[in-house]
Amino acid sequence: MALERDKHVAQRALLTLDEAQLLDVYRKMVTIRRFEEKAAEMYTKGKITGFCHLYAGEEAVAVGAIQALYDKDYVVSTYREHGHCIAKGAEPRAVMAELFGKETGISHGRGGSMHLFDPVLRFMGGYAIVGGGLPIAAGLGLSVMYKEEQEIVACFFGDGALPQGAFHESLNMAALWNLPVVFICENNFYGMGTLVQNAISQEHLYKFAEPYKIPGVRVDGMDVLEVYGAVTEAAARAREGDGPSLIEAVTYRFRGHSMSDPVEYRSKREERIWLERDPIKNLRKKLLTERGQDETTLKQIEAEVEDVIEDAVRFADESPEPRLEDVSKHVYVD
Amino acid sequence: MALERDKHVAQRALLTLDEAQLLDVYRKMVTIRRFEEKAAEMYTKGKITGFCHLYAGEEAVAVGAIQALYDKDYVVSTYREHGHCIAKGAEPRAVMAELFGKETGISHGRGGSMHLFDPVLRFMGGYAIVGGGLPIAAGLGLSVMYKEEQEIVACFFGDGALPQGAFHESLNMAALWNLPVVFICENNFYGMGTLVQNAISQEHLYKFAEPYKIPGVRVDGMDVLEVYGAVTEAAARAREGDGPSLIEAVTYRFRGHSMSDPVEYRSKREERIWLERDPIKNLRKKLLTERGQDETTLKQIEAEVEDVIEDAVRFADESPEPRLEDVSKHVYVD
Amino acid sequence: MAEISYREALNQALREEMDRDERVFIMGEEVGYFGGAFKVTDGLLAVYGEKRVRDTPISELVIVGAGVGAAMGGLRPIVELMTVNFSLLAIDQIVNHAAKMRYMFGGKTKVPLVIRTPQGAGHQLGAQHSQSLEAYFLHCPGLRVAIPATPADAKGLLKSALRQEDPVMFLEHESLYSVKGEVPDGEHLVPFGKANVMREGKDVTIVSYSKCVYDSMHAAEALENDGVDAEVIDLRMLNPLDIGTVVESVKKTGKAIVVYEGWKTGGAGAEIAAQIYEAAFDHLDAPVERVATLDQPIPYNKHLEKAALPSAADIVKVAERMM
Amino acid sequence: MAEISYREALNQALREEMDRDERVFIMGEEVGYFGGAFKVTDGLLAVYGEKRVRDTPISELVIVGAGVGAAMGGLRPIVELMTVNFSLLAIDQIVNHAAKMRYMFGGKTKVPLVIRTPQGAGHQLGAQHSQSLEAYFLHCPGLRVAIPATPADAKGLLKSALRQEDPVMFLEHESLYSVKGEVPDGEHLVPFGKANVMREGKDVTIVSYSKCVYDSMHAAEALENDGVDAEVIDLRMLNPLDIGTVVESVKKTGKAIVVYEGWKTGGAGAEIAAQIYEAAFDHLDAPVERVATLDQPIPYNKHLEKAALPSAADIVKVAERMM
Ligand SMILES: Cc1ncc(C[n+]2csc(CCOP(=O)(O)OP(=O)(O)O)c2C)c(N)n1
Ligand SMILES: Cc1ncc(C[n+]2csc(CCOP(=O)(O)OP(=O)(O)O)c2C)c(N)n1
Ligand SMILES: [Mg+2]
Ligand SMILES: [Mg+2]
Repeated sequence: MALERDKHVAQRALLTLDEAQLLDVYRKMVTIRRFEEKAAEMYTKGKITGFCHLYAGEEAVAVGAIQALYDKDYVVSTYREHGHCIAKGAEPRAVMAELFGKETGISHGRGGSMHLFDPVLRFMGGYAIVGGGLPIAAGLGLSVMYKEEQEIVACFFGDGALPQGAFHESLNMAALWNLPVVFICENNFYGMGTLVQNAISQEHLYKFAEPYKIPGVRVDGMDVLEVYGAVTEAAARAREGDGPSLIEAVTYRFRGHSMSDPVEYRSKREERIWLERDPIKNLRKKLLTERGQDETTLKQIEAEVEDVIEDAVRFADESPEPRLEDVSKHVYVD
Repeated sequence: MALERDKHVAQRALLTLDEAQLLDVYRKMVTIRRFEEKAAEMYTKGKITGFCHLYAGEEAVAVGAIQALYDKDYVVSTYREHGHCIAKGAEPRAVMAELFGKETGISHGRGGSMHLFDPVLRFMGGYAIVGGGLPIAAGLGLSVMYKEEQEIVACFFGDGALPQGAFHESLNMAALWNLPVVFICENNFYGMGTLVQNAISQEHLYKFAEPYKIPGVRVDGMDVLEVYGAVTEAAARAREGDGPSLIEAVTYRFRGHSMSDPVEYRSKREERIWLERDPIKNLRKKLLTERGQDETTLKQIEAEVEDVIEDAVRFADESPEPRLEDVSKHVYVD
Repeated sequence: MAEISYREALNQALREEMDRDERVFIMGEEVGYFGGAFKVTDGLLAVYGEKRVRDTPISELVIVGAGVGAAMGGLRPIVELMTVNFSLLAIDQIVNHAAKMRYMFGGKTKVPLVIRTPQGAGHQLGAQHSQSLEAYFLHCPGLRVAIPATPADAKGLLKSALRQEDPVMFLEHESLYSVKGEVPDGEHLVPFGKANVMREGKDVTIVSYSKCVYDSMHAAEALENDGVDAEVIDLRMLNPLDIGTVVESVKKTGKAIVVYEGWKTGGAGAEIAAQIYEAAFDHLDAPVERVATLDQPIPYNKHLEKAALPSAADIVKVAERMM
Repeated sequence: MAEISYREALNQALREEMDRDERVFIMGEEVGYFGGAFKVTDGLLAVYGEKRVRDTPISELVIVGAGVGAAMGGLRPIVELMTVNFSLLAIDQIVNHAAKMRYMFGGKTKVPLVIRTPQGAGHQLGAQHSQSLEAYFLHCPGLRVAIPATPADAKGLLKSALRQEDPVMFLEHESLYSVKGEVPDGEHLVPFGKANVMREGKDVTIVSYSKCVYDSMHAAEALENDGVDAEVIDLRMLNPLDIGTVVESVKKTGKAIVVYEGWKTGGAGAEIAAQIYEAAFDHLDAPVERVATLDQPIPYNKHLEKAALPSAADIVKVAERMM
């Protein structure tokens, strides 16, 4: 499937972002990758249970998009949200502890891998009902507009969410009311084992923006700068009161749908092609060749990330379980 | 709002349909109009209760579309379905008796105005949940395809159904599976008191076909021949296995949303403009001027229709109520 | 104190709360220009404008979902669903989202959303427009369920709903909008979870809510003539459910009849009965009776519809059988 | 007769019925190439092809609605919803359409649709993926509800479901798929509406269904050591509900405990208890006890999740308290 890339945008981004920002982007992407690899390891060790959907391979989407946001902007995501949560500023400690089901977890061990949440970071939740986050994102956008504030909402969801009525109802309401929402579809070609072509009669997902008269673009989701550029534009539009946009980021999950998926439906060849397009390698090369960074700087960042992840595991492991007598706490406020 | 009419299609239709067919079309339209006027009268007299949504003004859509179908084709409609049911061949008697809640009614008095049904006529029901009929129409189309039969399904719904997820989920499944369904949107500009522009960010409703890669056309729903032409083409496509289509028929309801709606949200001027475009007057003139029919023939048809409607009321009035002891009959088959 | 209708009482509550709190707004199908399918929001658009009185597309799922998001965003949204029948298109946002988010996010958020919707049969609207679905919402921890019978409670409970922090399913009844009653002007708050003894009696306890409270009162009057002294309790809410007031009464009367318009099987009456037994088993001298809607879709035909619904006569018959 | 798993029993029933009746087909998310999220449809695609084993988009509403239409069109569709949690997105087609159409159309149509879906908690899947919603479907006249506990019943009830004419909600349990048991080969039909006495006893009747039947059996064994002789009944279905078998048992034991995984309040257990009282009031020497899930969203944390769910230990504790 040919990618209609906008390399100018990416090129511009490469120039707009200063050195510190670029290194921060790199650090975030590496952090997410290492976090996911460690999570997989901990899952196999039985430290993490339930469902665990890893984001490895898709880091450029979350990091590129969130780099284009302000801290006060809202992010809504799915059950595959470790990356978005960390990109929005969450401590790997708090996320890992949540996966371990500990009281120190970002959702106090009540939510688990699929339900990370932090109002301070304006990370408004991982939702496990496909399409479930979109109406909520529209509502957050409405609250911003209502309060005449400047925030925008970035809503992430997969290709599998497009056949859901919720996608269309949300796009229509956002378009009709001019809500400040950037809808970001992570098209990784599969919804569990189903190819996008077998789920939707239109493989160019960004085209669903057209009937709603909102901008729709497709970007290379393996290129963090291209994602950054597209979301920067969409965010500006939303912030200026020009309404929502739909961005299709074409990407690939390096692992199975969840830890229990043997990925039998994908060919080794297809996987190899995409592994070669690894967004982290991709950025690393750019930094070295086009922005004159040196190996030592990057190696140091990688080493620091290593420590952060090790610390996160230690923290999660040593953290206390929620108290049994609190089992029914937080059902109601009053 | 400019109508992208296809007058050639209409012209062709005018020539393809033979005299008998044209007169039958005229008879059906007049029958529906008179039926609705009588229903309104009976409603005010308290003979009909509950909700009663009249089709007056929109006759060209149901009659034109169903004229393009075979008897064995399926029709699925909404709560505003008296017209579709009669166009598909229902006896005004059976429909009026249903509105009266009688045992002789087409749904034995259990359904009422919103839930007419007759499997023999392949009239597969009036549904009162906006958008509720579309998934069912897709399923009927699936059953036809599964049995390798030749029927197609015509599914009628209003402009108000487009913001419903059901519309999109159904279009996608029909497109994806190439189901023999013709989706006919009756755009009468209002969903109750809400203007279509206030409900959907796209006023050219046929454009929602595009992302699904299925044909979408807009026709003048006040011109029975234009509707006939468009549905003939869409039906042929469906029958030949080329999948679904979306037809937007632009029309107007001459009365309120239901008998209890004072229609305060529409201007007298707007109503006058549309009353002048009365689809029955429209066809009558054509028959007289372009197909050399004479007044007497048409007058006779009108007189005959008058008798049929009078007979329907008499029949409904004299018919027995369902027996109280049968209140719980038909909940289950077994 | 003025004699106004249930509809006017709701309208009054909406105005008072919108005046009191800038964050309160209402959205739903036809709530603006049309003034609401049942005219509950009549006149609000003119006073509060399109920002706070929002007409929506026919998209129940996103209407409720947007309410959830707006509530998380710090507002006090009121979502009007035209009738409860359509709430089934939005129940994923109600049950899977609104009711669960606070808990599953470890208490880090709250969803102060009020979903108003009328339910009930009696107007020959047929099977798809005549349901009473309170049992679905009662069986959903995290969601409050208010179901007022009187104009005063309609106002007082709606105002309270807009001042607490949890999602509320606010169930009105199509047949009650025109019912009139004394309603305190201005600040009138009915606390959540307090049942109301509408009529004192010593022979039998009739427990009910919403429209059936009136059928229960009529039945009580009829029973009085036969020398049966019935106590009538209006639960007002199903979550929290004030079973204490009911149990107290049953301990006095030894007999209980639960009256509700939902289908008998699996309805709220089953839960109420079960809790009565659990708390007052030794005081009951007969099984708790349930007077409810027949287990079937509601018929269009007037007589069949009437036969399918619970009535004062049914209550009287049952009560007399119990004596 | 062979010892196979609940999953294999369902797979066998599907194959036998698809072989028997050309009109039977299955559609749902991942039922084809993937073999089903829980592998219940494993291998079917290879044998029956894409026409009869259809992978669908993630569109619960139209998946079920298409099943309704296909059933009206003369087929025998089986719709698999990946889990019951997602059925809330399709409940409009289930409750407002499938269950009502026959009645509201005056008996002129039928909807022989079987909706299969697993429910239940216990795998730390969190609040949105751990529900047991049978109470919603029990409270829906026109809809049959089968909820098998054993491999033999899974096969026998599914085969029966595909040979009757009404819509059926067929509720499986995520924790039972690997449970093994004796299953008759070939033609094995379990009639609708017949409960199964799993264990005879004279001291207390434990009524249950689905996974909780196993907890009840374990509890009965534990109770035996304390000299309490418990009778265990597996309802197998909630509609029709075979209360007769339960009442007969209660008349013998005088005590009843209803065990279910749905939330306690408003759950199926409330209806079962209410019916027991209505039919056996004078035989009960204690109120019917309900052992169920706490009224709250299911927590992710393993220990909290365990604490929120009903267990054999809970049943034993309650039973001993009743003695
Ligand atoms: C409403 C609903 N239906 C089905 C599921 C089961 N399910 C979980 S993830 C998934 C696939 C989603 O794919 P996609 O949206 O592309 O996201 P990805 O996993 O590829 O990131 C499915 C079917 C669900 N969680 N919610
Ligand atoms: C799901 C749902 N929501 C709301 C309603 C209430 N309602 C009945 S008809 C209607 C307007 C529908 O308008 P449209 O689809 O344009 O059809 P028209 O009446 O114009 O023929 C509404 C909102 C309903 N019946 N179903
Ligand atoms: Mg995907
Ligand atoms: Mg309309």
